[in-house]
Amino acid sequence: MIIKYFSWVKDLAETNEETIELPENVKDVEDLINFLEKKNNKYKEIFSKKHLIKIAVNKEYVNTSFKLDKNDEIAFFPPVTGG
Amino acid sequence: MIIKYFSWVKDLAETNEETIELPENVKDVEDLINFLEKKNNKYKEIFSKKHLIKIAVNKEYVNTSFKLDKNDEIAFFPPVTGG
Amino acid sequence: MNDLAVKIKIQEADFDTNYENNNLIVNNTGALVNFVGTVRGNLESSEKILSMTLEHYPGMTENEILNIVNKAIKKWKIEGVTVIHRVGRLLPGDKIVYVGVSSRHRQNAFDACNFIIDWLKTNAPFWKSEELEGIKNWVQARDEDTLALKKWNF
Amino acid sequence: MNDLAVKIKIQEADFDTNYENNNLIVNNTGALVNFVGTVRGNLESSEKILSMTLEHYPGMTENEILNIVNKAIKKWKIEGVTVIHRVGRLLPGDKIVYVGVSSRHRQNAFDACNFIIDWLKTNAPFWKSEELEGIKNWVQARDEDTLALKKWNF
Repeated sequence: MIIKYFSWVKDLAETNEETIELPENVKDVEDLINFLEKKNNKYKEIFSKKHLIKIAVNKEYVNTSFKLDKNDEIAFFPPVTGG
Repeated sequence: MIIKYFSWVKDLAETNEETIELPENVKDVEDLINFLEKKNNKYKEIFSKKHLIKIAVNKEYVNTSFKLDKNDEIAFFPPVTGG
Repeated sequence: MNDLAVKIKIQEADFDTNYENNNLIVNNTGALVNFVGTVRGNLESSEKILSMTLEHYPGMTENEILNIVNKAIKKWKIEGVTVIHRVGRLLPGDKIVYVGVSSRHRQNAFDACNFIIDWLKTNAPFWKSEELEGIKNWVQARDEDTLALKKWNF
Repeated sequence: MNDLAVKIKIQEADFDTNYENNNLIVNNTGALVNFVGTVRGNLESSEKILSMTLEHYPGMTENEILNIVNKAIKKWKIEGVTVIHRVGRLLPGDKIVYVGVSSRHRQNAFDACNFIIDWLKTNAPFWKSEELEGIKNWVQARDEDTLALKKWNF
């Protein structure tokens, strides 16, 4: 699974993209967030601002109950500021 | 007094501008219309569509009770269609 | 309102919206909305329009547009306004009118631009005549344009 | 809706509103409204902005803008839509975004253009960072932009 980060979420993640092996017990976005938070403190900091974090899977907005597939591309980013 | 006509009012008036001597008894726009209607049938035709005719004195919209001065420029025209 | 720039032009020549827009983009603008009206190629009835001729009342036109712009300036915080209206003979596809409004806030720019064109359509002394195949018609004013004013609290 | 022309571009280069407008003026258009957003020269706090950098999520950006444009097409009768959004480093006064909508009826063009920019501001994945004197800040999303959506019945 590819994980992408943008804007200040990218700064906190210290990367704009990483590839992870999706563990068996990670079924949805919520599970993935819990998995990442356990892995490293930097994710804890990102998801402590969870009410601000937007999620997209395969380039469409989703919410935390969205079911994941190992080939998905997921992205975490803050509210958008274009226009 | 200068009288100007535009659009199809100009076609009915058969001129775009004329100068008339304002008679003593013509005090306001209403009086002027009555005076013109008596003068010539073409004005009767114009003012038979009175609900459509817009009036400007010295380049500002006015209504029929507007008081006239002999040096005024008055204009009669249909609803505008620019833009 | 000191720095507000107002430009009103009645002209036969075409205009360049990019050039006019660039003149409206001042240091703090942020948002720019413009309306461009063009000559349609045919009527709802599918009759073909060959040309459109615009006449106006010189002097009164500029006064009326300035009155309208002043109303908009009192109602919304805006940074600049440009109104250009063409007169003379135009062909289908030709631009007729440009209304550009710049503001720090986009909704002000949208509303002021919308307001100015609605009022211009019913108050500025311009008259269109259309040349169809063989005939010349004065264009009738549309109730739709008078109704459009109802959304503004004036 | 067969003849409807939709153009969406994400690019570093500047755009020419006159050129884009001309492409939207088709035979029966009549009305064209466009919004242009630009980089402000300073903040409300009067801090000077030296530059603005825009990043985006390639692929998702185009999808989202197309979703928004499709909503507008369902809601209003329009003839053409062009959305151009710049990315990369921009300077104060530079144009950022162009939304152009053409229609037979001006109110449709105003509403659709206003709707598209409101939704783009809250849904299209772009992020601005501002370079002030010595510091680089990610621009915060504004509640005002979320509130702006409330006027649309979606």
